[in-house]
Amino acid sequence: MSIDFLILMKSEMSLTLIIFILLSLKVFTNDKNHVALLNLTNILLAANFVFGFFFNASGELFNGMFHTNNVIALEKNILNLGTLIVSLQAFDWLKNHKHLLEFYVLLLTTLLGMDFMISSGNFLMFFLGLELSSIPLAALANLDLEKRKSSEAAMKMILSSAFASCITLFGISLLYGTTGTLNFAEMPKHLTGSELQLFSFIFIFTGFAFKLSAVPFHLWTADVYEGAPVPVTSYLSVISKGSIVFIFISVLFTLFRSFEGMWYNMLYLTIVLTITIGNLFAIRQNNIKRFLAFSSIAQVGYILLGLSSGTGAGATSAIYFLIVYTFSNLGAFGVIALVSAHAGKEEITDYKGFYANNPTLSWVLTISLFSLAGIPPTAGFFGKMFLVTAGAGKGNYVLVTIAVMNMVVSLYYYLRIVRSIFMDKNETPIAKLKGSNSIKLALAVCMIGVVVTGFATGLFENINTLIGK
Amino acid sequence: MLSAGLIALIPLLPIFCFVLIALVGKHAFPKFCGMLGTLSILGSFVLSVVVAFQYFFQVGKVNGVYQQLIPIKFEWLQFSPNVSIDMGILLDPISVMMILVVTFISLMVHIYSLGYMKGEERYATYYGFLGLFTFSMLGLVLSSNIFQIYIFWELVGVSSYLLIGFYFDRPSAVAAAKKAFIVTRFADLGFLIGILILAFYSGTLDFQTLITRLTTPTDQLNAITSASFMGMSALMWGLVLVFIGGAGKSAMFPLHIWLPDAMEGPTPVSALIHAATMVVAGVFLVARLFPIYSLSCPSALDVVAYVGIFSSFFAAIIACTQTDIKRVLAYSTMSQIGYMMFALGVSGYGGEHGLGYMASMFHLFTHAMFKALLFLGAGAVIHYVHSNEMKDMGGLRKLMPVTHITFLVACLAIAGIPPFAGFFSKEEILQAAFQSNKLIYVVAVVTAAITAFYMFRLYFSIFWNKSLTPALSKGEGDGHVHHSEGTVSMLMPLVILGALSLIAGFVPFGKLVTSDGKELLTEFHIGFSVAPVLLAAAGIWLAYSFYKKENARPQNMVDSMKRLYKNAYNKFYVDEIYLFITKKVIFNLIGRPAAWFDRNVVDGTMNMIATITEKTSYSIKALQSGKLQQYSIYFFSGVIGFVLLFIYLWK
Amino acid sequence: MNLSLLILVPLLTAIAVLFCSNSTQVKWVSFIGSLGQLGLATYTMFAYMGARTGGNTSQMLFESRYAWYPALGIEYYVGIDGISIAMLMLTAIVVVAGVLVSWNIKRLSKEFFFLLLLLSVGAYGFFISLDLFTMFFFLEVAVIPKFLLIGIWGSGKKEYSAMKLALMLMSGSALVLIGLLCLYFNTTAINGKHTFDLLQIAHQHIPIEAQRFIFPLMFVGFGVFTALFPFHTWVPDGHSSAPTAASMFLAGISMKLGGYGCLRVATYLMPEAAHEYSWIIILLSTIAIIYGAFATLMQTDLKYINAYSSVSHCGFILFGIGMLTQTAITGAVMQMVSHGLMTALFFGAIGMIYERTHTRMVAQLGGLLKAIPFIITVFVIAGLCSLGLPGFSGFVAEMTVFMGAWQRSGMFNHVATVLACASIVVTAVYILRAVGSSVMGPIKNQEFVTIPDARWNEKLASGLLIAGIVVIGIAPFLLNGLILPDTHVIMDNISRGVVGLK
Amino acid sequence: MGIGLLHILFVSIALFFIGVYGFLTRRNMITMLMSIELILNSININFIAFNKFLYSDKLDGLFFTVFIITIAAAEAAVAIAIIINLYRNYKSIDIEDADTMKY
Repeated sequence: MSIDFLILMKSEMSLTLIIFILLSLKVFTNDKNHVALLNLTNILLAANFVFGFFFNASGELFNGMFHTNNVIALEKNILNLGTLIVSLQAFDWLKNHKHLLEFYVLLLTTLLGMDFMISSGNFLMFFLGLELSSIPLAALANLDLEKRKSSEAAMKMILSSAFASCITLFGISLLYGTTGTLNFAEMPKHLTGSELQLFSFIFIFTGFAFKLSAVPFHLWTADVYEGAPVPVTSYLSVISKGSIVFIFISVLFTLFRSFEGMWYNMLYLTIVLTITIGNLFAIRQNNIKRFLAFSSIAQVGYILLGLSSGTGAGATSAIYFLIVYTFSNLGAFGVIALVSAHAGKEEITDYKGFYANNPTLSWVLTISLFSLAGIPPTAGFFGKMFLVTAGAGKGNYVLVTIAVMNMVVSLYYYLRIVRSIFMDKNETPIAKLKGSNSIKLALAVCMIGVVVTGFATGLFENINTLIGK
Repeated sequence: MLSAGLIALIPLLPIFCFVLIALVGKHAFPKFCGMLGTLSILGSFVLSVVVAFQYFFQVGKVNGVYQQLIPIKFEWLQFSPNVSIDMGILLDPISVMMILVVTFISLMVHIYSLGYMKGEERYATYYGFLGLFTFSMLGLVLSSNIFQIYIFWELVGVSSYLLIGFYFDRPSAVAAAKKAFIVTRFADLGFLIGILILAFYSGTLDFQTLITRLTTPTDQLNAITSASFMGMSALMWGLVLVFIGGAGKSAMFPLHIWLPDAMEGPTPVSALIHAATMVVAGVFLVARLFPIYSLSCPSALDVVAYVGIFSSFFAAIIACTQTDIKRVLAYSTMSQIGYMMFALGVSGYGGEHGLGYMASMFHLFTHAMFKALLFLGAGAVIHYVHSNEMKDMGGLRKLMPVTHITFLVACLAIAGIPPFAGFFSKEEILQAAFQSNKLIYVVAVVTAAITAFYMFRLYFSIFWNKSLTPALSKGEGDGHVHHSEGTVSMLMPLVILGALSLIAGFVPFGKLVTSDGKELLTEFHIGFSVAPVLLAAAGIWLAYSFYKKENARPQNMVDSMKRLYKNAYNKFYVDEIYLFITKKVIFNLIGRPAAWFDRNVVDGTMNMIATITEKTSYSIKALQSGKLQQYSIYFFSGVIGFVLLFIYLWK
Repeated sequence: MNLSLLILVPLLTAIAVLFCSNSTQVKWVSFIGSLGQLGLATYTMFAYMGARTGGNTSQMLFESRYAWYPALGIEYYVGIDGISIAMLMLTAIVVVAGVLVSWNIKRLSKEFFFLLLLLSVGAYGFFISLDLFTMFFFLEVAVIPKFLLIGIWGSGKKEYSAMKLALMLMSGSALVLIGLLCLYFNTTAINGKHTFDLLQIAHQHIPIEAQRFIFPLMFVGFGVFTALFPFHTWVPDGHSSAPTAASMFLAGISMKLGGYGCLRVATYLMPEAAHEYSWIIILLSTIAIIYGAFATLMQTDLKYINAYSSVSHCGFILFGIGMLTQTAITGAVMQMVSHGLMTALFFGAIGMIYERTHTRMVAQLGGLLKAIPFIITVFVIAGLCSLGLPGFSGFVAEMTVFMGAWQRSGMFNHVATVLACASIVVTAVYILRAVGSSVMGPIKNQEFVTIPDARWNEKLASGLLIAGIVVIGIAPFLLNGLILPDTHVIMDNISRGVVGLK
Repeated sequence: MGIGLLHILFVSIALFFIGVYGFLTRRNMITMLMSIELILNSININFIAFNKFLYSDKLDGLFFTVFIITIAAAEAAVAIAIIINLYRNYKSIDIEDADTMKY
């Protein structure tokens, strides 16, 4: 039992360990050497990531409240990798930041929460994981304490996510009332499709939609992304969102499979709205973070499109896309983090003539944006293709058409930034930036990921086989 | 007997010469290019003579009928197993006659140009283009496939374009070249569609097969005659459209407008292309397809006849009023080709009925000689006077004796005075017309008289009239004394052509070139010739009285029919009508609206889609108001909306 | 013969370019790489012809496949037939010429050549793909480099044009994508897996109801690339703003992607729908031909003239495909090759003129024949080819299209053919106008007297393109023999599907 | 007839909507936070009621309630901390004032 316990919860264990190490560092040392501390943390996170590949087992604990298997291990690895990259990218920002350790403790706590959430086999565990991952995030958003935008973002985040949690919880409570269980494994047996159950399902669904920032539950996203510090934004947009997608997959595919007819329609509407509204808002943004917020909203639409298929291929594509999305979005955010940390500029107009002094960074940003837009040969192309293919499997070509045509709209605004970088003239372009090695490493990892993932066919196949099991 | 390789060399020598000049000669040995070109064409000419001799007297005739021989043929472009463009050589009386004419005139022009074009900056290019033209023309007449003829047809057109535009820094030359190309291109469109129609129904592009299928009762013939469109049978359409192609090249009304302008090119070129060879391509084309016209669709042949006679008459009238000597010659060319055309038009197929055909070919042959001579002579005059205008000339007979005599011979020939070449061919044409259509005959005779008049008007104005033009007498004082009549290379062709204009009429054409290949014995009615010759003589006399000495009679005449004169002088405003149609109607009513439509409507729609997207984006921005409670309201109404929608409405 | 080399060589060249230290190296590396690719393409052609004469009658040669995403039935699957060979040769020649005319690119030359080569990778890959997914992948690879090429190195309102081009082409490929997915899910599943395999789909029968829906998507999608009316408006803006080499690539290669797709994917796989919709295709392409020609009449900028004429000429491609007779389809393929070479030459010549005179306005040029005879000769040759002069490739292609079109009976088709034929007259008018006023006549600007004539690289580039044009023009049986068996295969599929056609 | 499940559910629903109404209309952030608590309490009541009336053999609902209360406390703590920090920057805890980021 005990060894099982250790192995099954190894991811959570190792994260907890890191959190404790960091906390004890905070308590027992008075070290002002931020660089060393950051390097140590990064090494720990890297070790955590590598560790994630070993000793994977499947099984469940606590009467099915916690369960894990290879897919979940993979998902946790994706999150670990994302966190590692975010952490590497945060280097330049954190180097001079007062609350370095708090950042990490909060960050890793949320990661821990996500791990629990993904592994949850029970609504209680799910709820705990969800809250554990979202409450510290709000605090993280407020990490630039003296910035108005930062505190506003945090406030918006905590209040709206509390509200959303309430709605979800209300749904869960009704569901509990109709089924008498909170266990994922048992619940489907009790799902009769009564109106109250549908009510509660919609409430739960909207909770997920909120977290995923699907339209019309997305409105907090842009403000929070804009106000939060760049690493937090990137974390929010990739890891936080990713974890929700992972649990959403199992919630939809296993728990509420019997409501498929309904949630397909709900997804249909949500996808159309999300992609369209996301794109329409993204078109005229000038703050690059806000812009990426809307772009990530649109991206979620595509993930949901993949999920809407309700098949293993859909789940595979969604997970695959999240890997790709991690690389591409973090690639873009890495450059933005660098620019923000060194030049303090976050407007798209600031990027005019960026290529003049920073060719490499420009290419990184450009390739990441291309990947987001789904342009081959970047991995984003494959990710999008698979999602759309999965979505088309349902035979709803209206939806596919809307999604695909929106890809063109999205191309417009991605290219707008590329245009600023390469073509627009600027009297005072951003000077040559010298990033730290860790941020360079992060960007390199992202670029390799963006370029290679699409051709590494084994990855997709493996996920597919895992899901198939 | 006939060596295929040698025959192939006839057209290939000039094109080799062209390629050599274009790639190497222009830079390496520009001075020698003229000689090179002349030698190559001499080779072609000699070969043609050999071939002609062999064909006419040794191998061509089987059982008293000249055969169509195909020494070379290879598949050039296959469309389908049955339909393909073949490159081949078809030898029959007309093509053999044509290669003789083409190589000969071309040789004369090459020699003439050695002197005429000496010192030109683009001397080498000129010879290159001449080679290209000769190749195309020879290819055209030797074609064994209707599409092959179209290919060379186009090539001839472009060489003509290049040569007319030879003096490319003169805007008028550029415009003329463009006009010539576009007008003939427009006509070629007819030709092309005609080919498509004929090929579609007959299922072949090969001349022999095509003619066989469309003249003997076969399925194809049934199909093509029974299909009709707008009241005309498909065959009629096809043939008329092909004729339009021919009419364009041969400057028949109303597609003649390019020919006078084409005189912007160097004069030897006018002699070669726009008088003797290329412009008769249309006649040749009709002659080539003559069995189909004649046997299967006589009404198409009527079109040919009437267009021919009208053009002939029309051009003759205009020619009387022109003052630019080359233009006069151009209109006379048009008139003479009209002659050939209507001769074909009134002809029947085979035997006695084929007189018109034979006459037409005969006239083509003789006309090539004397018209080339006229142009070369005119070229010599222009070379001497440095002007094209009649008013700058006069009294040149003393200064240019050789030119004078040869020009006179040519004029007599074209006027149809016996025993010059033109007399015989013209007489037979008139005879053919007399046999079949009296109206055409009458007009033709009148035209012959007018021809005599304007040719001698030209002759007298150049060589007699004013004793010496003021410009020239002044010129002599200014040290232009060295001005001689021209080099030997220029005079030699004149003399040769003059001699031929004298004797070409005695060629026994009826034995050689007939519609069905059989011998056609023509009887010579002295009585029949009286009227035309007298009329021609009257025309000459009139010209004599008007233009021998400077006098007021022409002016009086002009005044007496002012209106006609003005119209004729302005070429009956055909150019203006075209200009109106193209510039005003096509440009303003089609081109400009199309361009506008494209920029504003089609492109505008695309831009509008973008604008609408952006506008929408702006108009919904208030959704994101920045106020948390509004967000929550949206959120909550989203929840309620979903509940209502998915639980109650969208089951 | 490993076809993947055709993708690898340009790709490796592109990567090698990134490691060059100065622009001279960049140029030479690109040149040698593209020349090597031309050699490789030529070798492929001979190997192909050798195999064919050796009696190999399989539809595609040198096939190689590799399961890319087996879960979705996606394969990397390449193979070639005569049509692909023709397109490969076209691409290889245009790429070499494009590299050569870009010899003087000073600004960001490394990036320029990299993108140029990347674009060519897309084209090569597209032409040899036999798997629809692979094909689509390469199709999109070939789009975005154009955006950057035009936007960074272009002239005029380049950002606008670049954006417009990228968006319109991407819309086209988006339609293709939708069609592709529909097609995929309408294939018969084997082991629960659908297929993207082109040949396999061709042998399966796509239900007519599905075809009715998919065909328009595919055809219009690919049609956008080939300037299908009314989706052609990216052409004038895109071409006119692009740098010379990009214009050459755009018109020479990129527009052919669409034509090839229309033929190979849309028509080949969905013959019944192609037959049902053929009147619409014919209508639209006839409009494109005529209207493009008339719109060209009004243009005053040389590049706009050629761009609009491309609309008109590419109309012939779609026209030929729409006519659905073997000859017409052969003609369409020929027109692709011919137009590719010819328009590349035209743009190349215009680029050379522009580089020297700094203007492209017809009214401001004049008499250039005296000043820069070589370039102008090239320009005139391109013009003559464009107006369909025998001896050049344009004539052969257009005539084949016309012959083929006329074989399709029906008054509507005949009238359309006559109208299409009529465009050659208009073509003559605008080409001669352009030639007449821009290169003939007296020299308008005294500055032009001293401008230098073509350099070796420009001569080589034009020579290469002219050689291609002339070889096809004089010996069309070579090209015809190459593609005829394969259009026959396509035709077979069409006539199997459509009873009563042919 | 005593107090049954429906009565309790009625109360909880009422609480829920009161909470939502409060959240949507109150401009003071602290009051909004209180509204959140109201909603959470309505959920707690739900859980307890369901547990007691329907599924009294297990204690799922009860435990859930305990965790909700705990989490609510944590949430409130963080929220109040954030609001305090916001007050430092904005000198206001009116929700309408915090709309720097919009559109």
